[in-house]
Amino acid sequence: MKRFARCMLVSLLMALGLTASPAGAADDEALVSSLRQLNEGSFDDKAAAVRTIAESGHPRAVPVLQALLDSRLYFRIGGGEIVIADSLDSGFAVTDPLSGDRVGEASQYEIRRVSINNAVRTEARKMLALAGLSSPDRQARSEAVERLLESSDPAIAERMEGLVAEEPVDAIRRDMSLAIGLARLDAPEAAIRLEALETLDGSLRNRVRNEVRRLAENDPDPAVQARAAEILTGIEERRDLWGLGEQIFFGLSAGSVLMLAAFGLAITFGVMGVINMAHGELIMLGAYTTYVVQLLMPNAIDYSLFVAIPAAFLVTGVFGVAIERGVIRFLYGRPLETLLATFGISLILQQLVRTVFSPLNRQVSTPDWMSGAIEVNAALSLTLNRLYVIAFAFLVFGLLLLLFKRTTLGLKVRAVSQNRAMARAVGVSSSRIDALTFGLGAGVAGLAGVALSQITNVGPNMGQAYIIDSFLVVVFGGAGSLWGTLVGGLSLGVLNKFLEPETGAVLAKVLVLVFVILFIQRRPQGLFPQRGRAASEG
Amino acid sequence: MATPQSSATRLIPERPWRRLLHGDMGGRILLGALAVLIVVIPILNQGVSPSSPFHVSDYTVNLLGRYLCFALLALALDLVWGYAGILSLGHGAFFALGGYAMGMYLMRQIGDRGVYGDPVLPDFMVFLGWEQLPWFWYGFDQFWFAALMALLVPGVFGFIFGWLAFRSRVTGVYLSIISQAMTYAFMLAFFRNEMGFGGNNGLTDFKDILGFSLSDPQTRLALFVASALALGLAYLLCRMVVRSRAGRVVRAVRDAEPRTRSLGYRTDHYKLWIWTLSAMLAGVAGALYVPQVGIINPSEFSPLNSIEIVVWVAVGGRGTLYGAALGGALVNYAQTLLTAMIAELWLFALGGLFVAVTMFFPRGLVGLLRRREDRS
Amino acid sequence: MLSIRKLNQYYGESHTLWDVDCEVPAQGCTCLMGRNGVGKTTVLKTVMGLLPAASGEIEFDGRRIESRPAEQRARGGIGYVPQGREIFPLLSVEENLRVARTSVGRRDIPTLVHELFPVLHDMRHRRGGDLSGGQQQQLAIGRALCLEPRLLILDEPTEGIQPNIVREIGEVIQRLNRDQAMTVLLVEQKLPFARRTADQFVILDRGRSVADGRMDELGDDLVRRYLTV
Amino acid sequence: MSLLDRPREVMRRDRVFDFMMPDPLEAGRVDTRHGPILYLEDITVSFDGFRALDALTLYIDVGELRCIIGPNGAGKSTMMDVITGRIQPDQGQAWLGQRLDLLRMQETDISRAGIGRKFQKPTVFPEHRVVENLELAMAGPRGVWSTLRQHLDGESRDRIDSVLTEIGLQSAGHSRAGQLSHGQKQWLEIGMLLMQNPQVLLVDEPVAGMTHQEMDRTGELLQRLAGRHSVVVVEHDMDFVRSIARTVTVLHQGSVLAEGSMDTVQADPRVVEVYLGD
Amino acid sequence: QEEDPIKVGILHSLSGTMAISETALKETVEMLIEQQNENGGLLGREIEPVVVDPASDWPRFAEQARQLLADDEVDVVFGTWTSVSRKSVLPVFEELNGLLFYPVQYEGEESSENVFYLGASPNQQAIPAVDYLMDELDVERFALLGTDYVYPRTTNKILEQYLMDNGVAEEDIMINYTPFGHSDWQSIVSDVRDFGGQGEKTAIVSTINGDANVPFYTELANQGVSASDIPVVAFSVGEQELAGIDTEPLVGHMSAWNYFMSAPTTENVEFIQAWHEFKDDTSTVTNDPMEAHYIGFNMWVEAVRRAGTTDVEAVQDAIIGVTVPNLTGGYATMMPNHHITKPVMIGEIQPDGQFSVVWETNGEVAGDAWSDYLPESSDIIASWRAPLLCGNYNVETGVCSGQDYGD
Ligand SMILES: Nc1ncnc2c1ncn2[C@@H]1O[C@H](COP(=O)(O)OP(=O)(O)OP(=O)(O)O)[C@@H](O)[C@H]1O
Ligand SMILES: Nc1ncnc2c1ncn2[C@@H]1O[C@H](COP(=O)(O)OP(=O)(O)OP(=O)(O)O)[C@@H](O)[C@H]1O
Ligand SMILES: CC(C)C[C@H](N)C(=O)O
Ligand SMILES: [Mg+2]
Ligand SMILES: [Mg+2]
Repeated sequence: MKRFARCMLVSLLMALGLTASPAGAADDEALVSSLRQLNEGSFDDKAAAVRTIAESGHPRAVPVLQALLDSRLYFRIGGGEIVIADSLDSGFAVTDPLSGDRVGEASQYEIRRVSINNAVRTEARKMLALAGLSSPDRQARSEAVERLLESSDPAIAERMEGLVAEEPVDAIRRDMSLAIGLARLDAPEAAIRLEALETLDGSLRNRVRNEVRRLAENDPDPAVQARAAEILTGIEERRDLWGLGEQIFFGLSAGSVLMLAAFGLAITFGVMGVINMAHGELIMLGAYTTYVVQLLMPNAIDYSLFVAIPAAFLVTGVFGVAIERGVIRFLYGRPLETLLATFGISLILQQLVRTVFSPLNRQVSTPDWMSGAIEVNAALSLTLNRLYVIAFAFLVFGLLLLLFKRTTLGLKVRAVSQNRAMARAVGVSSSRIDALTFGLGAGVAGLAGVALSQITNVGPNMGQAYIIDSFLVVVFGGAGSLWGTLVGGLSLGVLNKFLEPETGAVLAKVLVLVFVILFIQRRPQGLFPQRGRAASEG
Repeated sequence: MATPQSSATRLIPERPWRRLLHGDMGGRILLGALAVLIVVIPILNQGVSPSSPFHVSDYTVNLLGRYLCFALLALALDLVWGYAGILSLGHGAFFALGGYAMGMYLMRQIGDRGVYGDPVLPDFMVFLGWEQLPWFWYGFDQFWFAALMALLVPGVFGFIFGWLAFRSRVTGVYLSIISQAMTYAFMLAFFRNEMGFGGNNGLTDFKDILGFSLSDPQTRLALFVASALALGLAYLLCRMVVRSRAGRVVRAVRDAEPRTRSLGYRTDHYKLWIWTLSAMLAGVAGALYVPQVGIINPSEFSPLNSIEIVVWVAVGGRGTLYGAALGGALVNYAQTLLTAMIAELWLFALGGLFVAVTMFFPRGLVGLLRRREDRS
Repeated sequence: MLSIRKLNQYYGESHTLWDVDCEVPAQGCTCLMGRNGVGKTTVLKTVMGLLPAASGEIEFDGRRIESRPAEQRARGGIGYVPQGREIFPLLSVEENLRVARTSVGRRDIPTLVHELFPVLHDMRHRRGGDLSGGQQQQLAIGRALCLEPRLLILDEPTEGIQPNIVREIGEVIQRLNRDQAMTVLLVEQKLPFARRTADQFVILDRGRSVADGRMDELGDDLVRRYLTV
Repeated sequence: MSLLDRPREVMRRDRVFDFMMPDPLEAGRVDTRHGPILYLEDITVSFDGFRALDALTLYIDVGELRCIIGPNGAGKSTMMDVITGRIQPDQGQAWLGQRLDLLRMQETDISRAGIGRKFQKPTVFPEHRVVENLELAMAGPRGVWSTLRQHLDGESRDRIDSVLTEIGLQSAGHSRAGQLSHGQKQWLEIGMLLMQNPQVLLVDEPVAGMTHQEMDRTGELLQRLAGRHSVVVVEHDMDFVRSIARTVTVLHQGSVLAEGSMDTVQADPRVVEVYLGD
Repeated sequence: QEEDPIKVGILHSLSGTMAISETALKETVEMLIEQQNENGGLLGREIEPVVVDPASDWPRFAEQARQLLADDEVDVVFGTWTSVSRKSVLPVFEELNGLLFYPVQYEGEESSENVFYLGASPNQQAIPAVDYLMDELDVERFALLGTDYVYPRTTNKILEQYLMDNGVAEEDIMINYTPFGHSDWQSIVSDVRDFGGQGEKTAIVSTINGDANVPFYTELANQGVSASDIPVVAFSVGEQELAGIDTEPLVGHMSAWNYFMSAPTTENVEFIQAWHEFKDDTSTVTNDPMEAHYIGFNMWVEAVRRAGTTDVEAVQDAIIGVTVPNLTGGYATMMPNHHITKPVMIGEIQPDGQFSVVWETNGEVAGDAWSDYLPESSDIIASWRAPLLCGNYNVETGVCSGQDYGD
């Protein structure tokens, strides 16, 4: 997606002849020497070279800078000749920077990347943004303005002033005037500053706030200072409000991770009563399935999750069924012993993954449509991966609820778990139900694994990190209640996120644990208890 | 004429403290083995020349001493899990608390031999810039005080936790999970440097105990003997407890708590009592363990450790006391062996062992040995 | 309908049933009798498949079933009302019935059940475990009927049930016998009820079948020998 | 409400370690100078709106043998739950003798104050041997410390033996209670009640699952106990009730429908309609 | 006797939480031993590795250290990663007089006669990194994020002192600690964004350990914190850690190390090729602690050669001053305080998970056992050369404290 946009931008720029003069030999030479400077000079020289290239107006300037930013600019060891290289399965495809033509291949021992640092990168971005300002593509323009806003200076503002009138898109125009306003805050005349201040009112941007604060604190003109202070209060107030929203979002997101991790356990442990210590490892298997799926379809990462979700469900489900058939079914009626056996299984699974996939973390890529954030406004942006995880958690919850309410499976599972012998005597095939349910619980754990692979490590230890929290959530919510798991997970997540800023992450976690311990004293059966005579029949 | 007593009432011991080991083959073997160890190991270690095949190295003595601590810990857990039916997933916390109490004493014993040479403050405190000893470190320069605390601190924490949990009738898995939460909370809290227990690195660098150097083989041997004695005594104590009527009440609580209550027994008192007792035994195990390994840090609180204790008991045989002790020692021995022999594969072996034991020897290893029930 | 031949059964090492023979003729009601602890419940559980038979044959409807799992026997037409009710305590009354009903692929509750035990309808949303003892017993019978069994096994079904309903249960058994051609195997301690309801008897003593015959042949001497303490 | 009560009210959870409370056993025998030993007045219990007990009022005299009958679900077991402290009623009063307010006592204290119960569904300690079950039920101190030191003297042994004989389980004395058949468990429950030797016996369906002869034995047993003890029997077996009954109370829908001798009750058309059938 | 192989103990976790980091180190030592054997062994004897798995369990480290030294009678041990594990084996090594080569950067404040510290001490990593931030990037505000344990705490303490000495105001330093394996970084990243959004140039100094890094960087990327806004410089994130992260959005964030896989020297290329061959996988990476083992192993080999024996005292004596080439074109020398000299480099993350060096010290820096920036330790020095022979000598009071296991 991004890459596509970039290509568009580049080709459009070229088509429009943004760069006026036709490419001549002299230009080429200048570019080549700048390119050399990119490789050989100090980082300051490199930054200067970037500027020179951008200002040269050479038609290849934009693609070369883009390649530099994308770390695709290499030099040949020995000659020092600059090329653009794209990695292939083995080695690289080499392109000539001047012509853009493919000129052959090179091995990893022949070329080296042109090294740049953040300063150079920042410079290159700024240059590209400047070029993008007059792009016909709306997206490109908006990104360019956005970028320049953070570093707007009088020169840039001047540039924008020329463009703002013609800008057809409202939002972009607004941002442009913001940038202009920001630049004018340094104007010597108080009136202009005051006027500029007005254009800034209402914006929640960091930079705006900082600049306004600067004026509010030490503008020589009292009127400006007062107005700035007023605007600043407004900004701060609104930012605080949005900050609260952000905190709730964080809480929900943390909670949805908890509940997703706990759903599988709510089934195997809550409903079936199996203390499944291997639950975390099933989550891990789900995550590794995602990894394998991405390995198998390296060119379609964007769609890999749609394959990974059913695949993980199946793989872990099958593991679950195998565990149930192989071990757990011999242990019904001895629920505590399942702890021992599943603990053994968890050790085996961990080591299995270590042996097969190495003990290192595996890299699972995030599809483009899941990375980044939705910017609600400058003060609140919701990270997409978290947003999707929240949605996914609720989706899984809904499906499970439906499954348990709408089919007889739920009924049979509960019957079996309450009285195995009698369930069989009324015709329920307990072994089938057990295998199915455990498989389902395991499969749901696998789904959690897919989701977790998008926000955290995929490694042999990942299961360990979630097992305790999962048990805690299930017990807090009340074993055997999906609703309990939902409410339990979300409330613990939110609680944690509200404590964290006050106490720090470590203490917050301790406090949440203590809270749960004390809460269980109050409600010994969790949030959604199963009450009744049976529980106390003696 | 006295009524002819049915043979059945003879099953109930006359006085719990008399003929303690009556019908307890496993216990006799265990105590016998301990007695033999106490006598033989020092001889083999000190009296036999190192080149002889019968020589027991200092390393082995140390290892054995630690297994005995684990056995004691397993015994403590069996008391609550096997007899009172309370599955604690947090017993490691009591063990660690006992260990910390002892560690604090050992820390104070370092005196000015520490890295920074402060006569009072342990190194980590100097390093964190603490000016004076926090109040809860007072008294730990006295061995008797530390020993008492190794009993009391786990006891008090056990009591508070149990008091809260049992009076609100938190039972079953709910109790298990909150006990796990408890040890987890302890772990996180002890990780914090501000707590004053050395943070992640914990307490280490011990020099001597009661004036004897910890690196001295004789001290090691003494600690080993102390562990063996502690295990033996604890076994007898537990045995007495489970043979007493109180022990039968506790088992009744395990099987049918409401019914026990309806007979007039305050089941919460019984649970609290046995839980606290067990916590204290675990504390003793921890206190003996720390000088033998030379370090105590928050990872002893990690929930995984507590789960492992449960596994030892289950492997050994739950509800038999001596089985638990055996499990504690054996599983750890297996780990020592396996981690050295098949470093890459040992988890497979250990995991497989756990699965196999549950499936094929539901009553643990001692289930293999015992043909007939001999509960008392 | 059901014949049991040379059935042996063990609890661990203790031999509980010794070569038990028992014949339950179709559409009749046979009462299995004996003192406490002689093994009546054990026989029923073995027939139902909840306990494995060590040796012997169990033939139901002309087919050997001793190696079939319990759920297949249930779906094959054997309904079981256990001693001690054994309802699903946390399921509602209706769910208790529906569990059984789904095994025959239906969702509705047979009208017969609500007719017999109106209380089950009134309390359909209450948890099974909250019911009173007698109500639970009714629920257990209703649940077995939901399977529309051809053979109904009842283990002391009148225990804890109020007299008028006990009588009704007796009548129902006879009606089921007659109208629905259901065969009934009954364990009952209460002699009057047994006499009233059953037409065959089998007596068990210390794990062995010691006598059988038509109900009206059950004389005082048999009763004295096997049924009194 | 006094100042002292208030914190107690706040602190009150269903479990309080009130070490402070006087031990009801030590506090002397139940005060029955004014007649009845058990007072239930206006007891109402409801579950989610359903009234299991509805303003139930009942008095049991010292040494009385009272039979309680009534349709399934009439509230008989619930009544026992209230008396033994398992259920807190919504309203009403329950006293043991003059002094002990049952509603303010814990289940364990009620038991120790002298109310014993046999449950409708036999509940024994399955992993304990039969003799151990009896031993646990035996009257005596219930504290941790005392049970820790207690030993079984000859007298107690004799007592266990005699009860064992009484309930016909001599030969099963050493087997685990979980292995007993249903009927044997019923007997064991009765045996435990005997061991407890309480002042008030609440017996819920004692003869379920028993043969006629056993029933007669149970009847005799209960009649023997009455006089020294107060006995409340719930039973559906009319033959049995008839054989032992002096006063019969009929419960229906949570309150008393009729009370009197067996004959009067049997003749009551309402009782016939809801319970006995014709 | 001469025919007996020389035994090298390897004490790295192969299971448990630390396996992720330590497994590669175990294999590195195995590879080095293999190479040494191919070149004729040492002193004409074969070298034999003895591998155990302490399973990320600290007391087990001590147990197995004892086993290696007492039972297997190894001549030297390469191992441990975390400071806790080092601290837990330290008394064992001192008591049984063994040799331990410790390959990881650590918080300093230690010098034992029996341990050789091959990783960076704070003055070889943290201080130069902060210098770079202040001098080259003009950073004015610092967010010190760390996992809650000793290494980050110590490092941050040193840094805080150092920054304040350099005129950074207290409110421009933000310190935050998280538990091990912390995976939910939303609020913290958001706080840092706020902290960094006040106008002054801000950087994050990360001592976040191990598994917590992946979610941390992921969150940074998702909240749009790029290296040009708020750069991160990390002390525990190397090539191996990056292998589990999608590095595309992280380009430009930095690490401070003494070695990067991208170092363009022939020694390094050979080392990498050997490693790839050994692992039979051309995609595995090398990292700083591996280089540390490489250096340490060669130093030990050289010291044994010089001493002509593997005898502990002799090696201890011979090794001080031993100089071997490192992999980045310089030399490492074992200093009398048992720390070595190392170059310090800052690398920026590249899209392929490698680092490109953007800054480097002039020549090597000697490791300082006792930090000069902490008041408690500024007077302490260590030297294991006669006449001092002390790991903990207070130049003010003239007292040598700490060790008494030594003899
Ligand atoms: N789970 C068990 N383990 C061992 N023995 C058992 C078990 N269940 C029952 N028994 C024994 O088997 C014998 C037969 O028991 P069963 O329950 O079949 O008797 P029953 O004839 O149904 O008696 P009741 O009339 O009292 O219900 C009894 O002696 C009993 O003690
Ligand atoms: N916890 C509860 N929740 C809801 N309803 C309950 C609960 N406990 C009892 N009930 C209801 O209260 C009523 C009285 O029950 P109780 O057990 O006291 O009846 P009973 O008189 O003992 O009947 P039976 O003779 O059948 O044993 C019944 O309808 C029962 O369903
Ligand atoms: C920073 C870490 C990778 C190593 C450090 N020595 C520690 O204490 O654990
Ligand atoms: Mg029976
Ligand atoms: Mg009842």
